[in-house]
Amino acid sequence: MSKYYLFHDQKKCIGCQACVVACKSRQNLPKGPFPSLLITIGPQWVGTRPQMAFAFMPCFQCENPWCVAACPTGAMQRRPEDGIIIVDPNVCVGCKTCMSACPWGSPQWNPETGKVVKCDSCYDRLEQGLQPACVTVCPTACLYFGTPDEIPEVRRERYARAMIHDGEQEN
Amino acid sequence: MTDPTCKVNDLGIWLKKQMDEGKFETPRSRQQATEISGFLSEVCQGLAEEDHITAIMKRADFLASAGETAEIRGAGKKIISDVEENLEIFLGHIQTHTCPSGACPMLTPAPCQMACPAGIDIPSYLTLVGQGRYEEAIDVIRKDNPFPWVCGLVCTHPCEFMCVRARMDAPVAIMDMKGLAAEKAMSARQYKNPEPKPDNGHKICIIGAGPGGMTAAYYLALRGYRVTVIEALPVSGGMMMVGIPRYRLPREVIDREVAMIQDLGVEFRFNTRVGKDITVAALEQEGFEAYLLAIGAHGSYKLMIPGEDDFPQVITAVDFLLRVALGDHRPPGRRVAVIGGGNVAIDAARTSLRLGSEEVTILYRRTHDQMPAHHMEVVEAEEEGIQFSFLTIPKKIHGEDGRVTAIECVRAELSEPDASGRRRPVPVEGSNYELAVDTVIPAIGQEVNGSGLERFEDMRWTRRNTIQANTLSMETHQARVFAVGDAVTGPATVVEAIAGGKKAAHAIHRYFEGFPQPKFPRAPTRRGRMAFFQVPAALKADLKRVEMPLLGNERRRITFQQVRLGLDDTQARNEARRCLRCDVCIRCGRCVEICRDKMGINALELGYMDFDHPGKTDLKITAERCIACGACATNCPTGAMQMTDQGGMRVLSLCGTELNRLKLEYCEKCGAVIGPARYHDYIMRRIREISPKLAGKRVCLDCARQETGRRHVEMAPPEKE
Amino acid sequence: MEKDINSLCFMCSVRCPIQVHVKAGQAVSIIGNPHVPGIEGSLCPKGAAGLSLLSDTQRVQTPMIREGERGAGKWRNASWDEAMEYIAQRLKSVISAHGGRSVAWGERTQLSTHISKTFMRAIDSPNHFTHDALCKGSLNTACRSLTGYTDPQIGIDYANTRHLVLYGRNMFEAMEVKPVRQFSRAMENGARLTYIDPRATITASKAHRYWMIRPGTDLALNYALMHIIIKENLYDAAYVKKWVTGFDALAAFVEPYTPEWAAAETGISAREMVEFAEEVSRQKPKVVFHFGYRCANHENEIYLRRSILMLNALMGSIEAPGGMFIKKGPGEVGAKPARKLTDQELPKCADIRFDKVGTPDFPLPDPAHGVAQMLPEAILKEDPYPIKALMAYRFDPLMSIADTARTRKALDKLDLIVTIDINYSDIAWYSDVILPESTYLERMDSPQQANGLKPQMFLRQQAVGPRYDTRPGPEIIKMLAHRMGLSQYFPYETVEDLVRWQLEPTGFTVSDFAEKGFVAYTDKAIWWDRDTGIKFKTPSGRIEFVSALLEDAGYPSFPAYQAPNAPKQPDMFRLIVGRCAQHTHISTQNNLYLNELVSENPLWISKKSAEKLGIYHNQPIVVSSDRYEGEMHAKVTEFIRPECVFMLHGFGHQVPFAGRSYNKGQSDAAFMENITDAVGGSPAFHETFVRVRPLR
Amino acid sequence: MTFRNGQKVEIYQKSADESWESYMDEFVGLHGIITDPDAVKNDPDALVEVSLDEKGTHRFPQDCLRILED
Repeated sequence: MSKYYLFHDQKKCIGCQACVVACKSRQNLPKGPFPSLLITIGPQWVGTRPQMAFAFMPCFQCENPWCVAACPTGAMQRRPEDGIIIVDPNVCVGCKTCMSACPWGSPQWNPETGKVVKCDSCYDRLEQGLQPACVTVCPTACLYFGTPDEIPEVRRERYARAMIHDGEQEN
Repeated sequence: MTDPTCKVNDLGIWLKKQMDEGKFETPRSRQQATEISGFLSEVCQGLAEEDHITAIMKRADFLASAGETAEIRGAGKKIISDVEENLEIFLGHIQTHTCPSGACPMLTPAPCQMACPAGIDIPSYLTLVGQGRYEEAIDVIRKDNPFPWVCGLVCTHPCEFMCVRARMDAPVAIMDMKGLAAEKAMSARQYKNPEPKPDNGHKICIIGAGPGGMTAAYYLALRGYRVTVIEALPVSGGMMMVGIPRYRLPREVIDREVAMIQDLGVEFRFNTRVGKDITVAALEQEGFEAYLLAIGAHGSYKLMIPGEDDFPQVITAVDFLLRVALGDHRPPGRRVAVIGGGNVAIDAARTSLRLGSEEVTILYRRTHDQMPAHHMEVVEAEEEGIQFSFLTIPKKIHGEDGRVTAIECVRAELSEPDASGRRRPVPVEGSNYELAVDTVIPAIGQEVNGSGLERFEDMRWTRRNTIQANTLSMETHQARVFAVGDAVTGPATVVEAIAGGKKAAHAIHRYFEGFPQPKFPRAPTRRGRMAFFQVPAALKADLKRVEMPLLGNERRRITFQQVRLGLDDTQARNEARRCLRCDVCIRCGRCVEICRDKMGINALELGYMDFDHPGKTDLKITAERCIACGACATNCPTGAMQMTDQGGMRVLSLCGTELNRLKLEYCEKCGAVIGPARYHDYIMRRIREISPKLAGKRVCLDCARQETGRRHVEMAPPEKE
Repeated sequence: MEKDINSLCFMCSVRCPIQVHVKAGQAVSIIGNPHVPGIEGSLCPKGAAGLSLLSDTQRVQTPMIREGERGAGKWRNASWDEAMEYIAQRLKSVISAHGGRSVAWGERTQLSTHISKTFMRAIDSPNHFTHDALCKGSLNTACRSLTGYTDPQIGIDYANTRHLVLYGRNMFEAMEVKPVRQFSRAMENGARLTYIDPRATITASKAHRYWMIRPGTDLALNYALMHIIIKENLYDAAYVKKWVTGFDALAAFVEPYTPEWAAAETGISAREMVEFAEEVSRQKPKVVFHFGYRCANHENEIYLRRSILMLNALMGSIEAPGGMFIKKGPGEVGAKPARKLTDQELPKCADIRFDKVGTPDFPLPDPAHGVAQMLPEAILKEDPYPIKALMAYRFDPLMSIADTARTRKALDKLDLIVTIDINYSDIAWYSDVILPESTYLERMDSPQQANGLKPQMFLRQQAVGPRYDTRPGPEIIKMLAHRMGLSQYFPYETVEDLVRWQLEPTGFTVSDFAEKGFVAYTDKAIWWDRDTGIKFKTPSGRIEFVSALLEDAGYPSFPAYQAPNAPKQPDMFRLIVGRCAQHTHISTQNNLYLNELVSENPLWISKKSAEKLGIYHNQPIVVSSDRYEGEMHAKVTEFIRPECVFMLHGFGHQVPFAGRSYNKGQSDAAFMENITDAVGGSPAFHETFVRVRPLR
Repeated sequence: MTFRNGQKVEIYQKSADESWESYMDEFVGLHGIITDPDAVKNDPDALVEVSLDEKGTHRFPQDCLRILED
C-alpha cells in the first residue's frame, strides 16, 4: 500500500468513465491500454429494481508488489518516498512479466511504445498539490484520494445524513 | 565504432528533439513539424514515395516563412537546406529502399547485397529460388545484372565472402543458386526482358562487347536509348567469351544472354576496331552523342627473358585462349609449360590438357598457398593431372630449329618478411635446371591496349596504363566519354565490369537528364521483402552447404564439357533455407543483449552477429532456455524476431527460424491465451517469496481484472444500508 | 511557460465551464473549471476526451472542394480564399436565379448562431433553422403554451429537490455535469429518484422507483396521476388558486382517467401510482417532474410535455426552491446582456419560411428555430418555393433527420451544399465545400449569457492556436459575407473584436473573464415571490392549463388519450433510441478515446423476443424498417420491454476519412420515418417499427 | 605483402595512389575481406578488390590495406 488511499464510492458512481478517459488522456495513450478501468457489473434484478455496480480499478499500489518482484529489468519500481509503483520506460523492455504477475491486471501494454504503462496515482500531479486526474474529473465526486486518515467515512456519513432527511420527510 | 549516422535519420532526430524541447510553441507549427517528422520516419523506413520530399519541403517552407518565432523559422530553413544539400541521400532512401549507413534499420542492406559489386538483392532471389519461382528470381537479378547465367557460373562472388552464414559454417552457395535460376528460367522459356521505355532518340556508342559494354547497352536500351556496340572481334562477350574457357562457361550461355540484349534493339557491329576499321570522326558523323569505352585489357605482360620472342611456340595465355575460343582446337604442344599462378594460368593449363597436350606444368615463383588463383580452380586442375612447380622462376627459353625445346628455370626460396611483411621469392644461386617442353604459355598479367583511342584527346591514362575514370560515374576527362571494365580497373572480374556498365548507364542517363552525377557510391536497391521460410532451428543449423556435383575426371581431361554440373531443385530448396536473411535481421544484437543482460535468461546464442569477433552460434539452445517473454521480438527494430501464437503453440522465430516453440495455456474463465507454462513458472519463481500460496490458477489479465472488480462491488438498492 | 485558461467545453452543447492547462503552447490537460460551484474540476467523459479531438488527425484540416460526384470522396485541398470565392460565386448565382429565400442555413444552436442569422437576414432569406426542433421542438411549444417561457428559460433546482421524476430523461447517461453533480449530492442527502422508461438504463439502476412502462403510454400515466392528485387533494391548492388557470377544466377532463385504467395501459400498478402521488405530495413543492431533454418521440409529444409541466404546477413547484424556476437575466438586476449582431438594423424578409412555421399551416413551433425535418419535403416538392442551397453548420441532416434516403434525395436537388464543421461528418462528405472550423480549444466565441438564479456571463477563451488551417465560425461567416458584399453587418475582423463589440453595453471587458472564465451580475440567488411575483408570460399572466396559445390556433388543451399506434405486423418492434454517456449525438463517434469505449451500437432486444426469434447475445442480425435494412449485433437483455427494441443514436457513419467510426453500427435515422408532431413541431422518433432476424 | 582471397583486412590509412578517390576517405578504419586479389602475379602495384563490412565492394591500392588475421 502506498501512503495514499483511493476510495471509490460505488453508490455515487454512474459508470460514465470520465475517470478512465482522463487517465488515458493524461498519459496520452493510444488505443489499447487502460491503466485505470471501470468494470460494470450488472444490471441484474434485485426485486423490481435493476441494479448495476461499477468497480474502479486503478493500481492498488501494493505494499509488496508482485509486479516489482517479477520485473527482471528493474523498470518496475516502488517509490520509497510514497510507495507509489511506477515503471521506468527507459528500462522496460516489454517482457510483460509484471502484467502476468499482477493479480489485478493493473500493468497495461502500450502497443505504440512496446512497453508497459500503469497507474502511477498521477504522482506528478500530487507533487503539485493536485489530485489524480481520475479523482479531479469525476462528475459525481465518487472518487476520494488521500492518506487513509483523510478519507471520509463515506458510508457512515451517508447513512447519518439519510436518516436526518428521511426523518424529516418520511416518518 | 561510433554510432552510424544518416542525414535523413539525423534530421528526424534533431526535429524530434526540437519538439521535445518545446521549440514549436504554436500548435500549427508544431503540427507541421509533427508531419515532417512523420514523413522523415517514413523515408527512413522505406515507406516513402518521391512526393514525400515535396510534402516535407512544403511544410518546411511554411515554417520558414509563416513560423511564429525566429526559432521556428530557423528550423524551417534548416530542414530546407538539409534536404537540398542531401537530396541524393533522401532520394536514395526513397528509390533504393536502402540506407547503407546502418542508421535506418529497415533499410540496412544485407552484407551479401552490399558486397555484390552489381548490388543484386541476393536474399530476395535466394528466397524465390528456394520456392521454385525461377522466373521472378531472374527478374530480381536482372534489375541489377543482365548476366545472371554467366555470373551464376563464373562470378568471383564477393557476396559469399561476406555471407554471414560463413561465420556459422560455410557461406550460402549464392552463385550456384543464381546459375540454377537462370538455367531453369531459360529452360522453361520464362527468361524474359522487361518492357523498355519508349525511344528517346539519343544515340549512344559503346566500344567493346564485353560484360561492361553490354551491361550498359542493356540498361540504356531499357531506358529508351538507341545503342550501338562496336566490337573488334567477330564474337560478342569479350573476355567472357575469349578469356574464360568453355568448360567453365559454355558459349551458349553467353550467346543466350547476349541475344536477350540484342532483342532490345541494340545494334552490334563485329570485326570493327575503332581507329582502324572506323574512325571516331565517322562515329561523330553518325550522330552519337555519348561514348562508352569498354575495350577490356587484352594486352599481355611479357616475361622479359631471353628466347621469349624467338619461337612461335611461345604464346601468351590471352592469345592462346582467344585462338581456342575462336575455333582453333589444335593442341598447343605435347609438353606445355604455363607460367604464372593466377586464374588465367590455370585456364591455359586446363585448356591445353583438354586439347590433347600430354604434360602440362604450371611454373610459379611462389608457393602453393600464395597462388592468386581461385582455390577451387587449383583443386580441379590438380585433380585433372596438371603438374605444379612452385618456387620456380623462368630464366630462358631454349630452342632448336625454330622450335622450343626447354625452359630454363631457377629454384627460389622465400625471403624473411621485409618491412612490409612481404616474403619475396629469392633465386637460389646455382639451382638452374631445364625443363623439357615444346610450348611455353606465359600468363603473368594483362594490360589495356589503347590503340585507336587517340582521337579522344582529353582522355587521361593512369600510370597503370588504364583509362582514368571517376569510379562513381564512370566519366573520363573527355566530355561525353565514359569508360568501364578492365580498361579502367585493369584486369578485374566480370561482375565488376557489369557493375561498371550499370553505373555508366545511370551516369549517361543522368547526363542527358541534366542531373548532377553522384558524389557517393550508390546504395544497392532493395527489391522486396520476401516472406521467411519457416525452418526449425535444428534444421537451420544442420543444413550443410550444398556440394556442387562435378563432371567425372576422365571426361574433364578430354572434353570442354562444363565441369560444374549445377544444382537440382531439392538442393536449391535446402540451400535457400540456409540463408539467414540479413536483409531483415541487421545483426544489431539488441535481442541478444536484452535476453542476456536485461532479462538474465541468455537464451540467444547468436555469435555470428559480430563481423569482427564472431562467437559461437547455437540456434538450438534457445529452445532449452527461452521463456517466450517476447521482449526480443518487441525490441527488434526490423521485425526479424517474431513471436506468434499458432496452432496452440507460442513460437519464437528469427527470420523464420523457429528458435522456440512452447505449448500455450488458456484462461480458465474465458479461454483467452495466457502464454506458456514456462513463462509463468519463471514469474512464479520470481514472486514465490512474497506470494507463496499462489499456484495453479491461470486466468487472463482481463479476467483477473474483472474478477477483482467483482469482488470489490456491493450490489444493493441505493437506500439505507 | 505554463498557464491555465478558463473556457467553455464544446464536446456537447451543454458548454460546461472548463480549465485548460497549457504548457509550451500545447494543451496538456483539461479539467472542469474549479472556480465554478457545481463543477469543481469535474468533467464528463466527452469533456475529458477533448484533447483527442484537438490532436485528431482524422478531422478536417483545410478547406476542401469536391472534385468527383457528391459523396464519392474525391476532394482537392483549397485555400480559404479559393473556397470562399467558390461558395460566393455559387451562392450569388443561386440567389440571382431563385432569390435569397432559396438558401437555407441549418445549424446546431451555439454561441455564434446570431452571426449566421445575421448573414441570412442580410441575404434576405427567412430560412435559418436550427437542430432544436429535432430535439425538443414540442417541449418548447408546450412550455410556451403553459408559462409563456421556452424550455431553456426554465431551470431546475437539482441541488435542493427532494424528489426528481424522470420520464426517460436518462440523466446519468445523457449527462450534464452540473445537474449530475448537484443531484448526486441531493441523493446523498436523501433526495428520491423515480425513473420511468421502457428500458432500464444506468439512471434506472440509481432510482428508488423504476417503472418499466409500456412505450408510448406516459401520457396515460400522467392523466391518471393528475386524476389521483386532484381527487385526493394532493395538490398545492394555494399555488394552484393563485397561479393556474383552467384547473377545473383539467379536473373534469382527468376524471375518467382512473389509475386502474392507466394500469392496464402502462403496465404500472394502480397502487404504485397512488403511493407515488402520495409521496410526491408530501415532498411538494420540492418536487420536480422533469420535462425532458430530447423530447421527440410521438405525434402527440406536446401533450405529454404539457402534462409533465402541469404536474409540476399541481405540486406548486414552479418557482420554488427544490423545484423549478424561471431563469433570471441581467435585467433583473438592472444590468444589460451582451448585444448580438441580430440587434442591428437588418433587412426584414417578407417571405414565409420553408417549413411554414408561423403560418396557419404550422402556427405554433418556435420560428427562432424552425422545424428542420420539413426540409427534405420542402426541397423535393418545392413547396412553398424552391430551395437550392444549403449551408450546414455543425448540423447533419443525413443523420439527424429521419429517413436518410429521402433526405439524400432532397440534397441531390440542391445546387450547392456547404458544410462548416470540425469533423468529417456525413453531410460534410456529401457537400460541395467543407470549411473546417477550429475546435473549441482553439478559438474564442461569442459570450454565453448564462441566465439562472444568479445571472452570469461565460466566455469561451482560446486556449491554444489552431493546429490545422482552420478558422473560428464567426470569422468564416465574416469572410463569406465579405465576398458577398455584406461586410457592413459584420463589424469585426477577429472574434475578439466581435466579443468586444458584444460586451460594450454590459460594462464588462474581455479581461474580466481571465481569472475565472465568467462574470457574475449578482452573487445572490433571485427567487420571485410565490405569492405575488412570478412573472408568467402567458396572456393571463398565469400557468394556462387551458392554453390561449393552443386554443387560439384551433388546438385542444387536453385531447383525449389515444393509445400508441400498434405495429403494422405483429412481428414488428417499436424502435426507440437514446444516448450514452460516452457520445454526443453524431459528433464524437470518431474520437479516439470515446470510440474505444463505445464503438458500435448494438440493438437491445428483450430476452423474451430474442428467444422467440432464435437470436442470441452478440449475434449478427438484420434489422429492417420500411425505409432501410441493415446489419447490427444483438444485445439480448432482460432490461427492455419486449414490444420495443433500442439503439443508440449517432452511429453508422459513412465517411472513410473518419476511419474509426466508418461503417460501425447503424444510423437510427436511416430506419426511421419522417413523422412530425403537427402541433408542437418535434419529429416522432419512436413511431417507427422494425423487424429483426438473425443474419444468415 | 601478398593478399589472398578471404583474408580479413583493414583500410588503415588513405592511399597516396591516384586511384584513391575522395569518397573513400570515410572508409578509413573499416574492416573487410579480400574478395579478388591481384589474381595473376602478386603485383604490389595492382588494385585489389575488398568487400567492406556494410560499405560495399571496391578496388583499392594496396598501400592502404593491412591484414588483420590469416
